[in-house]
Amino acid sequence: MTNQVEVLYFAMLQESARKTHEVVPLEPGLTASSLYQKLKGAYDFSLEFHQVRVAINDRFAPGDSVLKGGDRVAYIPPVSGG
Amino acid sequence: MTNQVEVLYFAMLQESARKTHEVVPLEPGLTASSLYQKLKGAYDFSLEFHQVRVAINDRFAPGDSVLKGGDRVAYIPPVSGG
Amino acid sequence: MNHSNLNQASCPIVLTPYPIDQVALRQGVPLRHDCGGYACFEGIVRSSLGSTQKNPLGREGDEPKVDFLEYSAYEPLALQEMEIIAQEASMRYDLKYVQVTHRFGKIRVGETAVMIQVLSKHRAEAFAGCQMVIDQIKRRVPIWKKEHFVNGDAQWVLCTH
Amino acid sequence: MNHSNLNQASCPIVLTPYPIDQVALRQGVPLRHDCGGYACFEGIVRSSLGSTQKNPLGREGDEPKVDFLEYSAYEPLALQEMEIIAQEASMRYDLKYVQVTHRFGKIRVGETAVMIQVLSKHRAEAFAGCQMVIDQIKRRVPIWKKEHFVNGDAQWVLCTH
Repeated sequence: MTNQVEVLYFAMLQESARKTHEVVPLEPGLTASSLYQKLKGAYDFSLEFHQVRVAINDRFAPGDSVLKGGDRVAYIPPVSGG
Repeated sequence: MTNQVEVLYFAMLQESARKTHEVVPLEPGLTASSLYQKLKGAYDFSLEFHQVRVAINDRFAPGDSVLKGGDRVAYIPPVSGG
Repeated sequence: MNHSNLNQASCPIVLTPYPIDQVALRQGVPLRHDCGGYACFEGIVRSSLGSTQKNPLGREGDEPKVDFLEYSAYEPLALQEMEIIAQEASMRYDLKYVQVTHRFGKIRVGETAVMIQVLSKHRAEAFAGCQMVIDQIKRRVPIWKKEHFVNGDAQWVLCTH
Repeated sequence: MNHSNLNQASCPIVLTPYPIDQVALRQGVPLRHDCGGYACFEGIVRSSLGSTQKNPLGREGDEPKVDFLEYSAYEPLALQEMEIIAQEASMRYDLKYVQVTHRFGKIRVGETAVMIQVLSKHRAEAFAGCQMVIDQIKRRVPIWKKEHFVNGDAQWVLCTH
Protein backbone atom coordinates (compact mmCIF):
# COMPACT_ATOMS: atom_id res chain seq x y z
CA MET A 1 0.00 0.00 0.00
CA THR A 2 1.53 3.28 -1.14
CA ASN A 3 0.23 6.82 -1.13
CA GLN A 4 0.43 6.96 -4.89
CA VAL A 5 -1.58 5.84 -7.91
CA GLU A 6 -0.39 5.11 -11.43
CA VAL A 7 -2.20 6.85 -14.27
CA LEU A 8 -2.25 5.42 -17.84
CA TYR A 9 -2.77 7.69 -20.86
CA PHE A 10 -4.00 6.59 -24.28
CA ALA A 11 -4.58 8.17 -27.68
CA MET A 12 -5.29 11.93 -27.56
CA LEU A 13 -4.82 12.03 -23.78
CA GLN A 14 -1.38 10.49 -24.23
CA GLU A 15 -0.55 13.17 -26.79
CA SER A 16 -1.77 15.99 -24.50
CA ALA A 17 0.08 14.61 -21.46
CA ARG A 18 3.15 13.79 -23.58
CA LYS A 19 3.60 10.57 -21.62
CA THR A 20 2.16 7.06 -21.57
CA HIS A 21 1.89 6.84 -17.78
CA GLU A 22 2.96 8.49 -14.57
CA VAL A 23 2.73 8.13 -10.80
CA VAL A 24 0.75 10.80 -8.93
CA PRO A 25 0.24 11.33 -5.18
CA LEU A 26 -2.97 10.00 -3.64
CA GLU A 27 -4.95 12.37 -1.43
CA PRO A 28 -7.51 10.82 0.94
CA GLY A 29 -10.91 10.34 -0.71
CA LEU A 30 -9.63 11.10 -4.21
CA THR A 31 -12.04 9.74 -6.84
CA ALA A 32 -11.32 8.85 -10.46
CA SER A 33 -13.36 11.84 -11.61
CA SER A 34 -11.70 14.38 -9.31
CA LEU A 35 -8.25 13.14 -10.34
CA TYR A 36 -9.27 13.55 -13.99
CA GLN A 37 -10.29 17.16 -13.41
CA LYS A 38 -6.86 17.90 -11.94
CA LEU A 39 -5.05 16.20 -14.82
CA LYS A 40 -7.31 17.91 -17.36
CA GLY A 41 -6.28 21.27 -15.90
CA ALA A 42 -2.60 20.35 -15.87
CA TYR A 43 -2.44 18.95 -19.41
CA ASP A 44 -5.26 20.83 -21.10
CA PHE A 45 -7.12 17.65 -22.11
CA SER A 46 -9.67 18.32 -24.84
CA LEU A 47 -12.07 15.65 -23.53
CA GLU A 48 -14.57 16.30 -20.75
CA PHE A 49 -14.85 13.67 -18.03
CA HIS A 50 -18.24 12.48 -19.36
CA GLN A 51 -16.50 11.62 -22.66
CA VAL A 52 -14.08 9.14 -21.11
CA ARG A 53 -14.52 5.79 -19.39
CA VAL A 54 -12.60 4.81 -16.29
CA ALA A 55 -10.69 1.60 -15.68
CA ILE A 56 -9.06 0.70 -12.39
CA ASN A 57 -6.51 -2.13 -12.32
CA ASP A 58 -7.43 -3.10 -15.89
CA ARG A 59 -11.18 -3.39 -15.20
CA PHE A 60 -13.89 -0.91 -16.15
CA ALA A 61 -15.01 0.98 -13.04
CA PRO A 62 -17.52 3.71 -12.11
CA GLY A 63 -16.30 7.29 -12.49
CA ASP A 64 -16.94 8.07 -8.79
CA SER A 65 -14.76 5.18 -7.55
CA VAL A 66 -12.52 6.20 -4.66
CA LEU A 67 -8.89 5.41 -5.50
CA LYS A 68 -6.70 3.31 -3.22
CA GLY A 69 -2.92 3.38 -2.85
CA GLY A 70 -1.26 1.36 -5.61
CA ASP A 71 -4.26 1.52 -7.97
CA ARG A 72 -3.61 1.79 -11.69
CA VAL A 73 -6.21 4.13 -13.17
CA ALA A 74 -6.83 4.66 -16.88
CA TYR A 75 -8.99 7.23 -18.66
CA ILE A 76 -10.32 5.78 -21.87
CA PRO A 77 -11.10 8.20 -24.70
CA PRO A 78 -13.85 7.32 -27.22
CA VAL A 79 -12.69 4.15 -28.94
CA SER A 80 -12.21 3.60 -32.68
CA GLY A 81 -10.92 0.09 -33.14
CA GLY A 82 -12.00 -2.41 -35.74
CA MET B 1 -35.72 -27.37 -87.24
CA THR B 2 -36.80 -30.82 -86.15
CA ASN B 3 -40.09 -32.16 -84.92
CA GLN B 4 -38.58 -33.12 -81.63
CA VAL B 5 -37.63 -31.51 -78.33
CA GLU B 6 -35.01 -32.57 -75.83
CA VAL B 7 -36.10 -32.93 -72.20
CA LEU B 8 -33.65 -32.65 -69.29
CA TYR B 9 -34.37 -34.32 -65.95
CA PHE B 10 -32.86 -33.36 -62.62
CA ALA B 11 -32.94 -34.59 -59.02
CA MET B 12 -36.13 -36.51 -58.11
CA LEU B 13 -37.49 -36.19 -61.65
CA GLN B 14 -34.30 -37.80 -62.94
CA GLU B 15 -34.76 -40.65 -60.48
CA SER B 16 -38.41 -41.15 -61.48
CA ALA B 17 -37.63 -41.03 -65.22
CA ARG B 18 -34.49 -43.14 -64.72
CA LYS B 19 -32.68 -41.00 -67.27
CA THR B 20 -30.90 -37.64 -67.43
CA HIS B 21 -32.43 -36.56 -70.75
CA GLU B 22 -34.37 -37.83 -73.72
CA VAL B 23 -35.77 -36.70 -77.06
CA VAL B 24 -39.57 -36.64 -77.42
CA PRO B 25 -41.78 -35.91 -80.45
CA LEU B 26 -43.16 -32.41 -80.78
CA GLU B 27 -46.88 -32.06 -81.50
CA PRO B 28 -48.10 -28.72 -82.87
CA GLY B 29 -48.94 -26.24 -80.11
CA LEU B 30 -47.36 -28.34 -77.35
CA THR B 31 -46.63 -26.21 -74.31
CA ALA B 32 -44.11 -26.82 -71.55
CA SER B 33 -46.95 -27.51 -69.12
CA SER B 34 -48.83 -29.94 -71.36
CA LEU B 35 -45.62 -31.87 -72.07
CA TYR B 36 -45.00 -32.07 -68.32
CA GLN B 37 -48.42 -33.60 -67.73
CA LYS B 38 -47.69 -36.31 -70.31
CA LEU B 39 -44.29 -37.06 -68.78
CA LYS B 40 -45.75 -37.02 -65.27
CA GLY B 41 -48.23 -39.70 -66.34
CA ALA B 42 -45.55 -41.76 -68.04
CA TYR B 43 -43.01 -41.63 -65.20
CA ASP B 44 -45.25 -41.13 -62.18
CA PHE B 45 -43.53 -37.88 -61.14
CA SER B 46 -44.28 -36.98 -57.55
CA LEU B 47 -44.20 -33.23 -58.26
CA GLU B 48 -47.18 -31.29 -59.59
CA PHE B 49 -46.51 -28.84 -62.41
CA HIS B 50 -46.95 -25.84 -60.08
CA GLN B 51 -44.03 -27.17 -58.01
CA VAL B 52 -41.53 -27.04 -60.86
CA ARG B 53 -40.03 -24.19 -62.86
CA VAL B 54 -39.50 -24.37 -66.59
CA ALA B 55 -36.35 -23.56 -68.53
CA ILE B 56 -36.14 -23.54 -72.31
CA ASN B 57 -32.71 -23.55 -73.93
CA ASP B 58 -31.04 -22.90 -70.57
CA ARG B 59 -33.16 -19.85 -69.74
CA PHE B 60 -36.07 -19.67 -67.30
CA ALA B 61 -39.34 -19.48 -69.27
CA PRO B 62 -43.09 -19.25 -68.56
CA GLY B 63 -44.90 -22.56 -68.03
CA ASP B 64 -47.29 -21.91 -70.90
CA SER B 65 -44.50 -21.36 -73.44
CA VAL B 66 -45.20 -23.11 -76.76
CA LEU B 67 -42.30 -25.41 -77.62
CA LYS B 68 -40.49 -25.22 -80.94
CA GLY B 69 -38.63 -27.95 -82.76
CA GLY B 70 -35.13 -28.38 -81.40
CA ASP B 71 -35.90 -26.73 -78.04
CA ARG B 72 -34.24 -28.10 -74.93
CA VAL B 73 -36.77 -28.00 -72.10
CA ALA B 74 -35.99 -28.60 -68.45
CA TYR B 75 -38.34 -29.05 -65.48
CA ILE B 76 -36.69 -27.73 -62.35
CA PRO B 77 -37.74 -29.26 -59.01
CA PRO B 78 -37.59 -27.16 -55.84
CA VAL B 79 -33.94 -26.27 -55.38
CA SER B 80 -31.77 -26.97 -52.33
CA GLY B 81 -28.29 -25.69 -53.11
CA GLY B 82 -25.99 -23.76 -50.84
CA MET C 1 -7.32 4.05 -62.76
CA ASN C 2 -9.92 2.74 -65.15
CA HIS C 3 -12.98 4.87 -64.41
CA SER C 4 -15.22 2.83 -66.66
CA ASN C 5 -14.93 -0.03 -64.16
CA LEU C 6 -15.83 1.99 -61.08
CA ASN C 7 -19.46 0.91 -61.06
CA GLN C 8 -18.95 -2.62 -62.33
CA ALA C 9 -18.06 -5.18 -59.69
CA SER C 10 -15.73 -8.00 -60.56
CA CYS C 11 -17.70 -11.23 -60.01
CA PRO C 12 -15.89 -14.52 -60.59
CA ILE C 13 -18.45 -17.35 -60.38
CA VAL C 14 -17.43 -21.01 -60.44
CA LEU C 15 -19.25 -24.35 -60.31
CA THR C 16 -16.81 -27.17 -59.66
CA PRO C 17 -16.72 -30.88 -58.81
CA TYR C 18 -13.45 -30.40 -56.90
CA PRO C 19 -12.91 -29.51 -53.22
CA ILE C 20 -13.11 -25.79 -52.55
CA ASP C 21 -9.69 -24.29 -51.84
CA GLN C 22 -10.45 -21.52 -49.35
CA VAL C 23 -6.83 -20.39 -49.22
CA ALA C 24 -6.52 -19.92 -52.97
CA LEU C 25 -9.87 -18.14 -53.10
CA ARG C 26 -8.92 -15.76 -50.27
CA GLN C 27 -5.63 -15.03 -52.01
CA GLY C 28 -7.54 -14.28 -55.21
CA VAL C 29 -9.41 -11.36 -53.63
CA PRO C 30 -8.13 -8.17 -55.26
CA LEU C 31 -6.58 -5.34 -53.26
CA ARG C 32 -9.06 -2.44 -53.46
CA HIS C 33 -7.99 0.72 -51.69
CA ASP C 34 -11.59 1.89 -51.49
CA CYS C 35 -12.83 -1.20 -49.61
CA GLY C 36 -12.85 -1.37 -45.82
CA GLY C 37 -15.12 -4.38 -45.44
CA TYR C 38 -14.53 -8.00 -46.45
CA ALA C 39 -17.13 -10.65 -45.65
CA CYS C 40 -17.03 -14.35 -46.37
CA PHE C 41 -19.54 -17.14 -45.94
CA GLU C 42 -19.03 -20.87 -46.27
CA GLY C 43 -21.81 -23.43 -46.27
CA ILE C 44 -20.42 -26.60 -44.73
CA VAL C 45 -21.99 -30.06 -44.81
CA ARG C 46 -23.05 -31.01 -41.30
CA SER C 47 -23.96 -34.33 -39.81
CA SER C 48 -27.48 -33.56 -38.64
CA LEU C 49 -30.64 -33.45 -40.74
CA GLY C 50 -31.58 -30.83 -43.30
CA SER C 51 -33.95 -28.02 -42.52
CA THR C 52 -37.30 -29.63 -43.31
CA GLN C 53 -36.96 -33.16 -42.10
CA LYS C 54 -37.20 -33.43 -38.36
CA ASN C 55 -37.50 -36.32 -36.01
CA PRO C 56 -40.17 -34.89 -33.70
CA LEU C 57 -40.25 -37.82 -31.29
CA GLY C 58 -36.55 -38.49 -30.97
CA ARG C 59 -33.93 -36.63 -29.06
CA GLU C 60 -31.09 -35.01 -31.00
CA GLY C 61 -28.87 -38.05 -30.55
CA ASP C 62 -31.50 -40.29 -32.18
CA GLU C 63 -31.39 -38.56 -35.57
CA PRO C 64 -29.79 -40.55 -38.35
CA LYS C 65 -26.29 -39.22 -39.03
CA VAL C 66 -25.42 -37.85 -42.45
CA ASP C 67 -22.52 -39.61 -44.16
CA PHE C 68 -22.28 -37.33 -47.19
CA LEU C 69 -24.37 -35.17 -49.49
CA GLU C 70 -24.65 -35.64 -53.23
CA TYR C 71 -25.10 -32.28 -55.00
CA SER C 72 -26.29 -32.09 -58.59
CA ALA C 73 -26.75 -29.01 -60.75
CA TYR C 74 -28.26 -27.83 -64.00
CA GLU C 75 -24.88 -26.42 -64.81
CA PRO C 76 -25.38 -23.70 -67.46
CA LEU C 77 -28.46 -22.29 -65.77
CA ALA C 78 -26.97 -22.53 -62.27
CA LEU C 79 -23.88 -20.60 -63.37
CA GLN C 80 -25.98 -17.99 -65.13
CA GLU C 81 -28.28 -17.56 -62.14
CA MET C 82 -25.35 -17.19 -59.73
CA GLU C 83 -23.90 -14.52 -62.02
CA ILE C 84 -27.21 -12.64 -61.99
CA ILE C 85 -27.41 -12.88 -58.19
CA ALA C 86 -23.85 -11.57 -57.81
CA GLN C 87 -24.62 -8.59 -60.06
CA GLU C 88 -27.90 -7.88 -58.24
CA ALA C 89 -26.16 -7.95 -54.85
CA SER C 90 -23.29 -5.79 -56.06
CA MET C 91 -25.71 -3.17 -57.40
CA ARG C 92 -27.94 -3.21 -54.34
CA TYR C 93 -25.11 -3.01 -51.78
CA ASP C 94 -22.43 -1.27 -53.86
CA LEU C 95 -20.13 -4.28 -53.62
CA LYS C 96 -16.81 -3.93 -55.43
CA TYR C 97 -16.11 -7.65 -55.65
CA VAL C 98 -18.28 -10.76 -55.37
CA GLN C 99 -16.84 -14.25 -55.65
CA VAL C 100 -19.01 -17.38 -55.57
CA THR C 101 -17.74 -20.95 -55.79
CA HIS C 102 -20.26 -23.79 -55.52
CA ARG C 103 -19.14 -27.39 -55.48
CA PHE C 104 -21.21 -30.34 -56.72
CA GLY C 105 -20.91 -34.13 -56.59
CA LYS C 106 -20.24 -36.06 -53.39
CA ILE C 107 -19.41 -33.77 -50.46
CA ARG C 108 -18.57 -35.22 -47.05
CA VAL C 109 -19.52 -33.91 -43.62
CA GLY C 110 -17.17 -31.07 -42.68
CA GLU C 111 -16.41 -30.11 -46.26
CA THR C 112 -17.39 -26.76 -47.78
CA ALA C 113 -20.17 -26.86 -50.38
CA VAL C 114 -20.28 -23.16 -51.21
CA MET C 115 -18.02 -20.18 -50.54
CA ILE C 116 -18.84 -16.50 -51.06
CA GLN C 117 -16.53 -13.52 -50.61
CA VAL C 118 -17.43 -9.85 -51.01
CA LEU C 119 -15.69 -6.51 -50.71
CA SER C 120 -17.39 -3.19 -50.00
CA LYS C 121 -16.58 0.22 -48.64
CA HIS C 122 -18.28 -0.33 -45.27
CA ARG C 123 -18.97 -3.40 -43.18
CA ALA C 124 -22.77 -3.27 -43.12
CA GLU C 125 -22.92 -3.58 -46.91
CA ALA C 126 -20.39 -6.43 -46.89
CA PHE C 127 -22.50 -8.45 -44.44
CA ALA C 128 -25.82 -7.66 -46.15
CA GLY C 129 -24.45 -8.34 -49.62
CA CYS C 130 -22.82 -11.62 -48.64
CA GLN C 131 -26.01 -12.78 -46.91
CA MET C 132 -28.17 -11.77 -49.89
CA VAL C 133 -26.00 -13.88 -52.19
CA ILE C 134 -26.28 -17.07 -50.13
CA ASP C 135 -30.00 -16.51 -49.46
CA GLN C 136 -30.73 -16.08 -53.16
CA ILE C 137 -28.56 -19.07 -54.12
CA LYS C 138 -30.63 -21.26 -51.81
CA ARG C 139 -33.83 -19.84 -53.23
CA ARG C 140 -33.18 -19.66 -56.97
CA VAL C 141 -30.19 -21.58 -58.25
CA PRO C 142 -30.93 -25.00 -59.84
CA ILE C 143 -28.80 -27.12 -57.54
CA TRP C 144 -30.13 -30.06 -55.51
CA LYS C 145 -28.76 -32.10 -52.67
CA LYS C 146 -29.51 -35.59 -51.47
CA GLU C 147 -28.58 -36.64 -47.96
CA HIS C 148 -26.98 -40.07 -47.61
CA PHE C 149 -27.06 -41.40 -44.06
CA VAL C 150 -24.57 -43.70 -42.39
CA ASN C 151 -27.32 -46.33 -42.10
CA GLY C 152 -27.60 -46.41 -45.91
CA ASP C 153 -30.85 -44.42 -46.24
CA ALA C 154 -31.01 -41.40 -48.53
CA GLN C 155 -33.43 -38.53 -49.11
CA TRP C 156 -33.68 -35.35 -51.15
CA VAL C 157 -33.36 -32.20 -49.08
CA LEU C 158 -36.48 -30.09 -49.45
CA CYS C 159 -35.23 -26.65 -48.66
CA THR C 160 -37.38 -24.14 -46.84
CA HIS C 161 -34.72 -21.50 -47.63
CA MET D 1 -16.16 -36.38 -27.34
CA ASN D 2 -15.89 -34.06 -24.33
CA HIS D 3 -19.52 -33.39 -23.47
CA SER D 4 -18.63 -30.77 -20.88
CA ASN D 5 -17.56 -28.52 -23.75
CA LEU D 6 -20.74 -28.85 -25.80
CA ASN D 7 -22.20 -25.55 -24.62
CA GLN D 8 -18.92 -23.67 -24.31
CA ALA D 9 -17.67 -22.09 -27.51
CA SER D 10 -13.96 -22.08 -28.20
CA CYS D 11 -12.92 -18.43 -28.52
CA PRO D 12 -9.28 -17.73 -29.35
CA ILE D 13 -8.69 -13.96 -29.04
CA VAL D 14 -5.44 -12.34 -30.10
CA LEU D 15 -4.04 -8.80 -30.12
CA THR D 16 -0.90 -8.62 -32.22
CA PRO D 17 1.52 -6.10 -33.71
CA TYR D 18 2.20 -8.42 -36.66
CA PRO D 19 0.37 -8.70 -40.00
CA ILE D 20 -2.74 -10.86 -39.80
CA ASP D 21 -2.23 -14.21 -41.54
CA GLN D 22 -5.68 -14.99 -42.93
CA VAL D 23 -4.58 -18.34 -44.31
CA ALA D 24 -3.24 -19.60 -40.98
CA LEU D 25 -6.32 -18.33 -39.17
CA ARG D 26 -8.70 -20.06 -41.63
CA GLN D 27 -6.72 -23.26 -41.27
CA GLY D 28 -7.01 -22.97 -37.50
CA VAL D 29 -10.83 -23.19 -37.58
CA PRO D 30 -11.80 -26.53 -36.04
CA LEU D 31 -13.83 -29.13 -37.92
CA ARG D 32 -17.22 -29.27 -36.19
CA HIS D 33 -19.67 -31.79 -37.60
CA ASP D 34 -22.59 -29.89 -36.11
CA CYS D 35 -21.76 -26.59 -37.86
CA GLY D 36 -23.18 -25.74 -41.29
CA GLY D 37 -22.39 -22.03 -41.29
CA TYR D 38 -19.01 -20.28 -41.32
CA ALA D 39 -18.82 -16.49 -41.49
CA CYS D 40 -15.75 -14.29 -41.58
CA PHE D 41 -15.27 -10.54 -41.49
CA GLU D 42 -12.12 -8.53 -42.11
CA GLY D 43 -11.78 -4.84 -41.46
CA ILE D 44 -9.32 -3.48 -44.02
CA VAL D 45 -7.60 -0.08 -43.97
CA ARG D 46 -8.91 1.98 -46.86
CA SER D 47 -7.57 5.12 -48.44
CA SER D 48 -10.57 7.40 -47.92
CA LEU D 49 -11.53 9.22 -44.75
CA GLY D 50 -12.97 7.71 -41.56
CA SER D 51 -16.64 7.76 -40.82
CA THR D 52 -16.98 11.11 -39.06
CA GLN D 53 -14.69 13.43 -40.97
CA LYS D 54 -16.13 14.53 -44.27
CA ASN D 55 -15.14 17.07 -46.79
CA PRO D 56 -18.58 18.52 -47.53
CA LEU D 57 -17.47 20.96 -50.20
CA GLY D 58 -15.05 18.78 -52.08
CA ARG D 59 -15.71 15.99 -54.51
CA GLU D 60 -14.53 12.50 -53.61
CA GLY D 61 -11.26 12.98 -55.45
CA ASP D 62 -10.45 16.04 -53.34
CA GLU D 63 -10.29 14.14 -50.03
CA PRO D 64 -6.83 13.74 -48.56
CA LYS D 65 -5.59 10.19 -49.13
CA VAL D 66 -4.75 7.99 -46.17
CA ASP D 67 -1.18 6.69 -46.14
CA PHE D 68 -1.49 4.43 -43.09
CA LEU D 69 -3.29 4.11 -39.78
CA GLU D 70 -1.61 3.89 -36.40
CA TYR D 71 -3.58 1.69 -34.02
CA SER D 72 -2.93 1.74 -30.27
CA ALA D 73 -4.56 -0.33 -27.56
CA TYR D 74 -4.94 -0.63 -23.81
CA GLU D 75 -3.81 -4.21 -24.20
CA PRO D 76 -5.00 -6.12 -21.12
CA LEU D 77 -8.41 -4.46 -21.11
CA ALA D 78 -8.81 -4.72 -24.89
CA LEU D 79 -8.11 -8.45 -24.79
CA GLN D 80 -10.45 -8.96 -21.88
CA GLU D 81 -13.24 -6.97 -23.54
CA MET D 82 -12.87 -8.90 -26.81
CA GLU D 83 -13.11 -12.15 -24.83
CA ILE D 84 -16.31 -10.96 -23.16
CA ILE D 85 -17.78 -9.92 -26.53
CA ALA D 86 -16.94 -13.30 -28.06
CA GLN D 87 -18.63 -15.11 -25.17
CA GLU D 88 -21.68 -12.84 -25.35
CA ALA D 89 -22.04 -13.42 -29.09
CA SER D 90 -21.56 -17.16 -28.75
CA MET D 91 -24.26 -17.38 -26.10
CA ARG D 92 -26.70 -15.13 -27.93
CA TYR D 93 -26.32 -16.83 -31.32
CA ASP D 94 -25.29 -20.33 -30.21
CA LEU D 95 -21.92 -19.99 -31.93
CA LYS D 96 -19.62 -23.00 -31.57
CA TYR D 97 -16.42 -21.11 -32.37
CA VAL D 98 -15.44 -17.44 -32.34
CA GLN D 99 -11.99 -16.26 -33.34
CA VAL D 100 -10.92 -12.62 -33.13
CA THR D 101 -7.53 -11.24 -34.11
CA HIS D 102 -6.94 -7.49 -33.89
CA ARG D 103 -3.71 -5.96 -35.06
CA PHE D 104 -2.17 -2.77 -33.68
CA GLY D 105 0.72 -0.49 -34.62
CA LYS D 106 1.19 0.92 -38.12
CA ILE D 107 -1.20 -0.63 -40.65
CA ARG D 108 -1.06 0.37 -44.30
CA VAL D 109 -3.92 0.86 -46.76
CA GLY D 110 -5.09 -2.53 -48.01
CA GLU D 111 -3.93 -4.41 -44.92
CA THR D 112 -6.30 -6.17 -42.54
CA ALA D 113 -6.70 -4.58 -39.10
CA VAL D 114 -9.14 -7.08 -37.62
CA MET D 115 -10.35 -10.55 -38.57
CA ILE D 116 -13.30 -12.44 -37.06
CA GLN D 117 -14.38 -15.99 -37.83
CA VAL D 118 -17.40 -17.82 -36.40
CA LEU D 119 -19.02 -21.23 -36.76
CA SER D 120 -22.66 -22.01 -36.06
CA LYS D 121 -25.25 -24.60 -36.94
CA HIS D 122 -27.14 -22.35 -39.38
CA ARG D 123 -26.12 -19.44 -41.58
CA ALA D 124 -28.33 -16.72 -40.07
CA GLU D 125 -26.66 -17.14 -36.68
CA ALA D 126 -23.21 -17.11 -38.26
CA PHE D 127 -23.86 -13.77 -39.98
CA ALA D 128 -25.59 -12.21 -36.96
CA GLY D 129 -22.92 -13.42 -34.54
CA CYS D 130 -20.02 -12.26 -36.70
CA GLN D 131 -21.63 -8.85 -37.18
CA MET D 132 -22.35 -8.50 -33.46
CA VAL D 133 -18.67 -9.15 -32.67
CA ILE D 134 -17.34 -6.44 -35.00
CA ASP D 135 -20.07 -3.97 -33.99
CA GLN D 136 -19.27 -4.44 -30.30
CA ILE D 137 -15.53 -4.25 -30.89
CA LYS D 138 -15.98 -0.85 -32.52
CA ARG D 139 -18.21 0.28 -29.69
CA ARG D 140 -16.48 -1.03 -26.58
CA VAL D 141 -12.91 -2.21 -27.01
CA PRO D 142 -10.18 0.26 -25.93
CA ILE D 143 -8.38 0.54 -29.26
CA TRP D 144 -7.77 3.80 -31.10
CA LYS D 145 -6.67 4.68 -34.57
CA LYS D 146 -5.01 7.75 -36.01
CA GLU D 147 -5.15 8.44 -39.72
CA HIS D 148 -1.91 9.58 -41.32
CA PHE D 149 -2.40 11.19 -44.72
CA VAL D 150 -0.03 11.20 -47.65
CA ASN D 151 0.27 15.00 -47.29
CA GLY D 152 1.70 14.54 -43.79
CA ASP D 153 -1.41 15.51 -41.81
CA ALA D 154 -2.78 13.22 -39.13
CA GLN D 155 -5.97 13.00 -37.09
CA TRP D 156 -7.62 10.72 -34.56
CA VAL D 157 -10.58 8.84 -35.94
CA LEU D 158 -13.69 9.66 -33.96
CA CYS D 159 -15.85 6.66 -34.54
CA THR D 160 -19.61 6.93 -34.82
CA HIS D 161 -19.72 3.11 -34.71
